[in-house]
Amino acid sequence: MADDRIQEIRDEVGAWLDAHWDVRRSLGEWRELLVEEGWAAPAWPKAYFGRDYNEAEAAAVAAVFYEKGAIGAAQQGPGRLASHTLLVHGTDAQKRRYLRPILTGEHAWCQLFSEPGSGSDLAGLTTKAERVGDKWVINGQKVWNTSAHHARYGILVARTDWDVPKHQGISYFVIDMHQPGVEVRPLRQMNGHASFNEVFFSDAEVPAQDLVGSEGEGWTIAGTTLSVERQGFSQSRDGGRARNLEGPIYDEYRQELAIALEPYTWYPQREGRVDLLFERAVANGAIDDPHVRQELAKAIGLKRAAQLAAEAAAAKRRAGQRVVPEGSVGKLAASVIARQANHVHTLISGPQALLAGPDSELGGIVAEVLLSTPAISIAGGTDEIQKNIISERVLGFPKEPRFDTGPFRDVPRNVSQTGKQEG
Amino acid sequence: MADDRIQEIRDEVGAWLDAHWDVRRSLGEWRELLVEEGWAAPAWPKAYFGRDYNEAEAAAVAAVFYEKGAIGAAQQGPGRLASHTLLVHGTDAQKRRYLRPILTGEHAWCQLFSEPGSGSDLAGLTTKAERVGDKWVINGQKVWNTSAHHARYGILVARTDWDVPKHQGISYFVIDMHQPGVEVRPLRQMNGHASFNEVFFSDAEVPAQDLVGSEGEGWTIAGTTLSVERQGFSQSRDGGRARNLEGPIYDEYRQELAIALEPYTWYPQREGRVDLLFERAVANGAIDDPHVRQELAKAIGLKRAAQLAAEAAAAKRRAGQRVVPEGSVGKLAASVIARQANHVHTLISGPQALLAGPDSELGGIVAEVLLSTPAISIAGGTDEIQKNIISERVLGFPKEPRFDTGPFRDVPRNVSQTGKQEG
Amino acid sequence: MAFSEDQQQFADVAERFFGDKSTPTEVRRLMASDVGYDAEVWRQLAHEVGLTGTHLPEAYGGFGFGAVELGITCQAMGRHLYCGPFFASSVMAAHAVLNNGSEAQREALLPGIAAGTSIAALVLDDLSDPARVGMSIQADANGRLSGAAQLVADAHVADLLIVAARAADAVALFMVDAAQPGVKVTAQNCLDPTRRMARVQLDDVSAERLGNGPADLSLLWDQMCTALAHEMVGGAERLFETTVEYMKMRVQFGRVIGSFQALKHRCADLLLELELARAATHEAARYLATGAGDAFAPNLAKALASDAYISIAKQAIQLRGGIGFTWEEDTHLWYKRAKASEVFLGTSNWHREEMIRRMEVAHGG
Amino acid sequence: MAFSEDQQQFADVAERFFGDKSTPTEVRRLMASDVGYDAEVWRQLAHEVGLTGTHLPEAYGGFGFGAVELGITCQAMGRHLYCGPFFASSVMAAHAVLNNGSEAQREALLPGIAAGTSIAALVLDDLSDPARVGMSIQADANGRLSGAAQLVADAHVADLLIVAARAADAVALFMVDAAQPGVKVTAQNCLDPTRRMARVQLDDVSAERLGNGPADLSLLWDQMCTALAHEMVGGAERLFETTVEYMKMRVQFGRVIGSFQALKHRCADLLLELELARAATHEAARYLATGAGDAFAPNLAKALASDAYISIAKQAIQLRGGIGFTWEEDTHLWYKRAKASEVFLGTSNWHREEMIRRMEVAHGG
Repeated sequence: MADDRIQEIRDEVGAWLDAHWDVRRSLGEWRELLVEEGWAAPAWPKAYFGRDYNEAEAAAVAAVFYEKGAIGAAQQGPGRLASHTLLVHGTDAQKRRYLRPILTGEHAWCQLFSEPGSGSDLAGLTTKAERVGDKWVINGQKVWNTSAHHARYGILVARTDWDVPKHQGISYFVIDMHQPGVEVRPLRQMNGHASFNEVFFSDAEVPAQDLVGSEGEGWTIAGTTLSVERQGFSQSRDGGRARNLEGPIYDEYRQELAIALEPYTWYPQREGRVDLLFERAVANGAIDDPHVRQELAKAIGLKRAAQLAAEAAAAKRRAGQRVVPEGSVGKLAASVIARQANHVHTLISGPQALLAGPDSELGGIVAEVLLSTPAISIAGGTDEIQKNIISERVLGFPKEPRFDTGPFRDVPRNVSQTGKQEG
Repeated sequence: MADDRIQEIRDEVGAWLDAHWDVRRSLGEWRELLVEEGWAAPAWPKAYFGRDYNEAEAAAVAAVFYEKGAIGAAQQGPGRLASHTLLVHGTDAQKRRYLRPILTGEHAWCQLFSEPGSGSDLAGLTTKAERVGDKWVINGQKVWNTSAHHARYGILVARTDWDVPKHQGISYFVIDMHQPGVEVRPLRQMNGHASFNEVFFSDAEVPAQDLVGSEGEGWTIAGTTLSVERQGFSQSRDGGRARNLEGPIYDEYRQELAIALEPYTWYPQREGRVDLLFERAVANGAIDDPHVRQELAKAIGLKRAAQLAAEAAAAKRRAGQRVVPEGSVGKLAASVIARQANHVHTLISGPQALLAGPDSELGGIVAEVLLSTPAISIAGGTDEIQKNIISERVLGFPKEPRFDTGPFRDVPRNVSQTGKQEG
Repeated sequence: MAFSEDQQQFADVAERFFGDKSTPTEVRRLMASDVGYDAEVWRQLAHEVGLTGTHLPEAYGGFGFGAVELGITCQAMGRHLYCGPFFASSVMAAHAVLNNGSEAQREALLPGIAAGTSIAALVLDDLSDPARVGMSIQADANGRLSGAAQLVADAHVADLLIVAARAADAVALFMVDAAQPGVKVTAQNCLDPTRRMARVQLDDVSAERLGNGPADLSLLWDQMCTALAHEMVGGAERLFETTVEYMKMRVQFGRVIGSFQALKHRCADLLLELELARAATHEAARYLATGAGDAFAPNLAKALASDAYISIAKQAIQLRGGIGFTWEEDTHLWYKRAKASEVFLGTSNWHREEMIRRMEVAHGG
Repeated sequence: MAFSEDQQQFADVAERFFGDKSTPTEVRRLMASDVGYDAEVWRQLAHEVGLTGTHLPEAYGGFGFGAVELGITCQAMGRHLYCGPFFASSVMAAHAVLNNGSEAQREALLPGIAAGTSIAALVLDDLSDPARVGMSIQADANGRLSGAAQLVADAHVADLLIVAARAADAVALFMVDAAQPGVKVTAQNCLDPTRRMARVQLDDVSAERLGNGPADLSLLWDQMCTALAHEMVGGAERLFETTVEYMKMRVQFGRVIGSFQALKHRCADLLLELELARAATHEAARYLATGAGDAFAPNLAKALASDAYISIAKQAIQLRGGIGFTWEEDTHLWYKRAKASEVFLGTSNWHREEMIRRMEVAHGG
């Protein structure tokens, strides 16, 4: 039964693509067509540009697109977070207004959650949203905002009530980034890249109708966004196929991708590039050093074991068995691996590790590894947070004692240099 | 001035020893004489068998004893703790009664502080002392009581009030170990040694006059005992001299020492025996293994650096400079060193580490190292407690939040298998 | 990969059997005994549950299972510190016969091992590196053996010895009747009394060579290490579980010690080590069963399992405080097994070196 | 040993000077500059405070202090990431001249170095192991040099090069006027821009040999490593201090993060590493100053200082969270110095290997 249905879908989308896919179209024109027909997001509701397909059905559509080399909807990361969140929590008007340009790629989005004063403790945010007439007035600062300098809109969490416990006083907004009260600055990292932004709000405005969900419901809604983020973007990529094909529309597509992926170019280095270690050691003779061999084996072994553990967890999940939340374990493993890889790259380089830039080892890749791995144990939830999660949710140990359960106004915040509270 | 006084003392004790020291005396007879003359404990008050000497003066006396090969007062560890505590907190009657046989060696003592349910949290003890007429009736269990099976008396802390915060409800006693309500059992360790005891009290009795200090003052008084313990016993040893001399009194002395030191024979193994590593590696050829060389250098380097750090701290202290409480740092270092030494001994032994007993590596010493080092990071304050001390007292971080400040009766205690509280 | 339903059922049977028969009380009794195992439990293991032939072909009276199921058996044994000659006989000696024996030799030897009626021991004169095996035992021109091995698992209860000895052409394997004169077996004093080692002295004893070729020590070592890694993972996971339980029960300063963040995070680190070791160990079994995967899989398994077991054993004592160092507490039983297994069949650094050597071979080929 | 009163005073002067002149703002300005140092601060360092000659004999215009005081200077520089050719000129090159130069050569070269008017660089064609020095630069029969070194500290600002080159009899040291044709110096792109490296190419340049004997690279290496270890300990202690301060200010979940036990304990571990590194480093200086102690003292110092600096640098970022990874925060300045120093003059494992080698020498003798 199910297989018949899948084949039916495959046939339908195949026939449609045969009739419509044309590499000489413009990307925008093509995507408008996709949206009209529901192929841009077949798993979305029919009411909102989709076809109400289930996961397997949507996957069948994607497979046929892949086979035919056809380009799908725009895949900008923050846009994906925004659209999924709006689909669940947005008003009809919000969905009608914002979803379509996300799918077509007309609008890039950004995520405005983290703040300098609230890193691991996201709910400790202090950006204010005050209701003035039919608008919300926003003041404060956000940070780690990928692509904010390209974004037309942002999804924003801000504090609307300071007299309730911290999770209860937060609201969720869509904000227009093209307005005077919004300033976006690039945020440079220690490895020289500036893949994030800081965003400053000075009396920026949000119309009342752009509150998402109810006032004070922001933490719950942010949870939806974060759970989409945790699922990752791997399924939504095109597997590299369309990137390598010839034709005008592909050129346009590659340009779009280049902009969208630019912030992520150093991410492989952040993971330590274990893949390069053995070849490098063989190439420069470090492989003959018994100590290098030991440390190399540790790096390669950890990486391999982590892959195997992830595969084992996936297989168990498929088999319907209970699985340790291996997301956290895997993330911890990634930190251990990256640190060890940094160490081994250093040993292999020897004094050559003194150099950086295009003339240095592997055109600067190794230097970038040495300066990027410290991020892996911080970004996307620090190791410390992962260890809390593992020890509490997996091992069942008691939670940390809380000191922030009262009205947020009274919760201690950063101590400034002069001993006063910040924020 | 000071030098004149020291010389005067040296002359006096030298002349006295020339006149009285005689290797044909019995040890008991000799020590009685020492006590009479105040030479057994010259730093103690004149009123209690001493001479009111300051530290330098007492050291001068010890030096002359050493030079002449003369034996001093008995040095049993727990007896030393008891006597110092009684000197500070005891009644006149207690001092008159208990101190002299400690000095002469007639009475061995034991320390009755730790309990199965209160390890790091000593003040969480639950051994009860109830006042009945002119006696205290003791019920409960103690553990880690070195030499309790030889001891005539014990210094005991027990709870006398359950309705005040935990530190306030403890009292300090001298208890006669030779009574029906006291049962001493050897406590075997994982390395096969039984250098400690467990002591069980079932309606054991303490006469009212053997309460030390006031009721409820026990925690403060125990602090005195523990601070003496932390100073260690190194200064009070004879440096091995008298142990190696010929004569009847030395034979008796060696017997006494053998009994007193028996519980400590495995202590060097507990520290990992770094001193043996290099020679062993050279002897069996493991020194040619590059990995062994690395690990060996780590062990030897850590040990050396820890010695240097301790010397630097001592020199600074002598120079009147501020010093990190290097006791805790040194204790942590000892754990790191012992663990590394265990690892290197294992590498050097290879499969020979499968064996134990007299026919195994170095007559069983290596096997004993492998089974003893886990104790170093526990005994005398766990690593975790040392890290609390370092982070709070040295680095100035906030203390752990407390959950045990109310009346002791209400403080949570161990959860038994059935989910009920123990104790 | 997840276990199949059959494999899961098999694991449940093994876990129940050893959980029932190899309690800490029983382990302590056997540690103190002369022979070190219980003959009746061995009989049940062999006859009622049939585990002694888990991985031996049905033709020889085994279950016909593979390395994965053998791993399951070993993991359950490791969890419960099973004391008995299983590892010596069914793992070490049986694999040697399977790998190198002629059909006639397999038929002669394996059914007894599978049935548990014959206990075999594998005599290796070096337990640290297969390349060093055969230095101390020689076969003369008539195939008679002389020499000694210091550390032979369970030789004191074996009726059959499989001996690696240097023959004229190569290091080969020989079968030796343990009861003949000239064979002298002396029980050793073991750091880990739950697996006994004995000294085997051979003085011009008669022997029959297994097959004609050289001993396939490389394959044998992989098989033994993979089984041992399962044992170690089993022991590590059990010790980790009891430690976590203890930390939920033990109260200090008015809190269960499992609420102290430094200890919580340490346990998270240990869980990570354990998960990685487990994944690598199961992969090694799959590699042996299918031939697909990295040639270094058994080395990675032994290295990670060993390191994880040692880490967990140390912390299992530390987190229990003084109690963890007592004889009365069971922790030291696993600690001793962890330490003994660390040096048995190659230390972690030997296995890491071997990983790289194998990568070089693959890279060069 | 504790510092003497004079030494403590000296340390206070150095600390004040660098704390004042080498602020993070200034370090960032110099990192971005072409030459990488400030000539006016260099002048003050040399003329007003006189540190460039800390350890050089008074006869050559120095203070006449020893390795302990040089260590004090380096430790203060390391604390504040001083950017300038001190290490290249006063430590590396000056020691080479002191060790190997004839009296006339010392008199010719050292006063300029001590006064800071001459900046010297030591050209070593290998920075990982003294035994590998001299492979790439040769002296011909006329004492003219040809060859190249990739990584020469501060050669781009040096007027004098001290070059280790292979002569007919041995690896020897030579003095070379950097201004002559045939000397080509190219600034490199450095991972740690607070200490610049340059490529030096020598093409048949005229040179004068220092002394007659072979280069005493073993002593020179010990001297350089001991000074470097002081720099590293200085950097590590400063970074540790600022991290602890940050942890007392930063609040998450309503608590300063310095109240979380896992982080408190981590800092205790780091303090231990730092204390051991400091003790070993000061001992290395005493060893050089007095000749008493273990010959491996400089190796132990470099190994422990390097490991501690790396540990602290990693945690200094981690404990600051995302902020610690930004360019704006100063942490990465020290992190980069730590990483660069790790591979400069031998990694920790090289130094540990050397420790054992020296113990074997002592044991054999």
